[in-house]
Amino acid sequence: MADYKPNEMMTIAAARALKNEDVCFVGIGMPSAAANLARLSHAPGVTLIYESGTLATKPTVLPLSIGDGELCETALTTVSVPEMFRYWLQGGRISIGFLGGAQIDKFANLNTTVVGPYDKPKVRLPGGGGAPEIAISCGEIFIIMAQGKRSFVDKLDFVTSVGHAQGGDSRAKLGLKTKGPTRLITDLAMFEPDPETKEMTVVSIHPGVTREQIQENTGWKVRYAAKVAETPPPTARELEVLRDLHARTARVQGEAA
Amino acid sequence: MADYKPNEMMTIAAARALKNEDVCFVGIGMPSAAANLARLSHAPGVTLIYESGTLATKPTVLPLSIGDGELCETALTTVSVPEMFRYWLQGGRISIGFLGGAQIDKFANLNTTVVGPYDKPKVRLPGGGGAPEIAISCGEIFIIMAQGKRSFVDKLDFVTSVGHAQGGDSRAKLGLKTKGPTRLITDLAMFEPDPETKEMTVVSIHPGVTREQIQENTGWKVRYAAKVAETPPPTARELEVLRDLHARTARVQGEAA
Amino acid sequence: MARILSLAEAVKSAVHDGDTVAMEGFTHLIPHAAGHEIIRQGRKHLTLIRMTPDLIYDQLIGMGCVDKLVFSWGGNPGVGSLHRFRDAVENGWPHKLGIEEHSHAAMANAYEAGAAGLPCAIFRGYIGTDLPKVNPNIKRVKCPFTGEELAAIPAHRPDVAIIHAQRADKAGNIMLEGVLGVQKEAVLAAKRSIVTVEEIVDDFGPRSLNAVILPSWTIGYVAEVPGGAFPSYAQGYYPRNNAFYKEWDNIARERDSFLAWMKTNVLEKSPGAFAAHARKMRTAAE
Amino acid sequence: MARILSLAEAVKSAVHDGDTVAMEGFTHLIPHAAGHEIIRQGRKHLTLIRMTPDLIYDQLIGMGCVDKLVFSWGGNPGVGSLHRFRDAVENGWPHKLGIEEHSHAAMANAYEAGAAGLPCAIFRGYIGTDLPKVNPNIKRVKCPFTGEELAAIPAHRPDVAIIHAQRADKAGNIMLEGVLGVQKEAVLAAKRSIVTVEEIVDDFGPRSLNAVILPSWTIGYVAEVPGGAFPSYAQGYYPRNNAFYKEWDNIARERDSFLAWMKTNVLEKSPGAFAAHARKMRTAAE
Repeated sequence: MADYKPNEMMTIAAARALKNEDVCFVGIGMPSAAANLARLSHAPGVTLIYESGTLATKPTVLPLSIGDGELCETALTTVSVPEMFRYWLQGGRISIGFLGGAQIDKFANLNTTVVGPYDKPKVRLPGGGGAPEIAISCGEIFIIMAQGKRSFVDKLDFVTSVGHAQGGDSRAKLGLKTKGPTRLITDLAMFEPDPETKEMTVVSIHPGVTREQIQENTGWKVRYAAKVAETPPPTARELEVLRDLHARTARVQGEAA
Repeated sequence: MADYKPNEMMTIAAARALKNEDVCFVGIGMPSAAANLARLSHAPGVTLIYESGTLATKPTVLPLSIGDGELCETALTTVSVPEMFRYWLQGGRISIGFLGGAQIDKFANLNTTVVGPYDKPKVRLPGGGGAPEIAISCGEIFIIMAQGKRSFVDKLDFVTSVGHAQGGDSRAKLGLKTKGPTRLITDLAMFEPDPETKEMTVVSIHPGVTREQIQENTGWKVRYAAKVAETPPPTARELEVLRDLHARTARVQGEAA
Repeated sequence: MARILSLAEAVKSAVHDGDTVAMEGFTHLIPHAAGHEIIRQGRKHLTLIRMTPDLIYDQLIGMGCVDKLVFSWGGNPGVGSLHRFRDAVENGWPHKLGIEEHSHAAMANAYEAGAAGLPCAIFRGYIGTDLPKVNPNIKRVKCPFTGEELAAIPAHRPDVAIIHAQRADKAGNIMLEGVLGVQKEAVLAAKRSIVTVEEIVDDFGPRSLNAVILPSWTIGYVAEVPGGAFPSYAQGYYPRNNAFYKEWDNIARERDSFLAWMKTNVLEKSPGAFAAHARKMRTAAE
Repeated sequence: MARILSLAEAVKSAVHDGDTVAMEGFTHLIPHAAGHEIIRQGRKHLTLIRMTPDLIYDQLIGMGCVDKLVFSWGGNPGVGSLHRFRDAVENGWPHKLGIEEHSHAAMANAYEAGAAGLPCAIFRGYIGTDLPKVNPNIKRVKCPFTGEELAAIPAHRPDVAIIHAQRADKAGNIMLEGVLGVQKEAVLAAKRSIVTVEEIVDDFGPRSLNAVILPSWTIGYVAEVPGGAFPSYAQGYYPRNNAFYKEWDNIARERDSFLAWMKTNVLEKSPGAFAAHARKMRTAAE
């Protein structure tokens, strides 16, 4: 078994969740790395869409921004941003949306707006961007976030995008027919919503991680599924493809500078 | 003075009303002939838009349909039909709309829907097409129609597109800020709305036409402006350009068949 | 994901009696071959949607396939009436035709809203006209910021959209160019779709970065039918056959001449017949 | 009808103190040179609109030109925070910054509605989020056909839209390609507009029949500013300078280093300085 970092485990676990037939709305950063890893390994047919309007794009390096030229040049075509949000996202044509955030609660609601009060924030974060409607319009949502007490919190300072709301059937009662967050992939474990309560529940622990570590990095009392698996470690092939992708990216971004 | 037909006088009078800086929404038939005559003579810079999405088109022959390939090939670009109606027409970017109809009343409301009752029509006409919103969204409206008792009627069987409604300030009271019909060009005369009553009023009579002829071909009591001009007859140059255009059109449509 | 089939198989799979079908084409790229196939397969009780129902809808109406028409302009462009449409509305032949009548702006907005997954569209329209009196699907909505009353209409959500396009690639992606009409919106608004194309190519090759493409996963069925838009046109392939549009005025004027023409030219023919038109037109254009 | 002017003249003619200004660009074609010119001309009390305020808005905010920001995502893409934006919101430096915060979907729809001449946009959005609690411009409208409650927001109608594009022709028509963002909508929604371009050509020449073109009569002012999108990119001309975006994180972190950089690189420079970037980048890319 190869040596690897927790971040790599997280990206690889997220990539594995994508299927060849998925149409995936990709954000910058770890979602982009995971989605492109999937495309370059087990899911060559996966369709990647970036909110800049690039449909079915096949970048050879990871973009720094959501609208890099690379995404446009390798896309099937590029549509305007209003069209992207109207016909493609709201139109219900995306099966998987990838989200992250600064804060998450146990029902996978996310905050990317402010830390502290909205009118007098301690930290003003970038804001929602596409997330509020990605969260409600994609067939289901995968969330990738590194765990920590400041990010996995009991109560969000601000709800930027809805997950399972207050749990139970509260999301459906908002009139939403999409599934919401079906997976939360962290650097320590994989969570899925409990079928009844919708609380995000650990279903798989990454190799070498303990339940104590998970609890220490979570601001609520962590629940576990009846059967908890051990996440299969990254294969040599997965690591190679991911590291090649990052190396290519670093090379090209260096050159362009 | 050259010999000419009443239809030619009508088309030429309509063409003269267009200015170089106008952006004109053109319908098929006489409006198209008039608009292209203007472009090929005194208003080379006039911008012609057809509802098929062709922006700033410069056809060398008249199209038979509103979406002929000729319109697209000679256009600055071609947009989708939803965009045409949203950004271009409703967006208020068209200064002149050209309309015609099967029936018109003295306030220049038009009927292109049915003759007879709607549910049991004597003649089912094609319907409104773009007219209901052309009538309200263009800066002003020019109407071209040959006169006759069956088309210039006291009461429309159906209001397809609004002109000056019931006259006076009734159009403005509908919430419309556009001018509505400012000119009605027929094979006999030119009408403009009375500043107060908004009834279409003869301001110019084509050469050789009598007031009796105009009244015989109108289903309401025709009113005349205080000063009524004689329409200048077609110039040799106007007739030449119009006839060349029709001849080219006939040749090409014959060939394509 | 698009499946590439013959036109007959595609129509059999996608179009059923009682369906709401939008066969779009704004003068350009009208799916005539697919319309003929629906007639040959004897579909009944269809609700047809189209901004500009023209010859192919006249044929479907005259052959008794259609219970209801949702439309905004029903004529033979540049020529005059659609006689079969008029005969159905004025005289109930071959049977009564229900109509839901809109303006172009309304229809275009209804397709756009359907593609955008919305239940309705709002726009500035129908002011001062009698259409809202005869169409209960025209309502009003008040802007919550300005108080302006806007027209509201339900989104189009057809069971099936059928369009013709220039090219598909082997993966079933579709590329259109020229007069685009509402075809992209119709496909995205529909539950199922059929796209007939002039040709299926390995790859679209060099193209505009913003080329108008419907990706494979938004398409139901693709069928290669060269000439499939005749007597309409396919930009880059063959021009509009204006003479046929004029001729249709004579063919369709009387019930007998119409039925005779349909028998010879549709019922006894197959989609392959369209290829001849394409070749002929292409040569003539060169 | 578009007037071709120098950038300084165009900004002087179109942008006034207190205006609402949308300088758009979704990563691509961001009008940096025009932003610098506004700073040099010392405009004050602006309301800025943009989906993705990034470096150029950070600079305008830090230089005290801006009273209010209407936006949906304010960060340095792929890098992190906009320090000047944060300093204004968190500490009121150089003065208090009002914000009106939306989602991307809302902003895109608001531009679309503005281009379409509507007073508001409706869409399926903002469900379950706290944004409606802090933004009174988010309301609800009921679909009159299904009863579904949709989000409603006012259309964007800026006083001025400023964009950068690849090419203008001599008549002042504008052509864009690649990542289009909301630039076309921003220009069509605005009362006035400035378009900076990489080059002015005699004629666009052969192009897609559906090329993205803003016709001359929809444009206010055109200024040729090669490199005017730097450090953003112009597809077909030069790539995005990702290194500068990373470097900005250091420059803008402290007020002093920010002010020093602005003095040297903006206040003491002219739009001509951008041409050097364009040439350098183009060579590097070859």
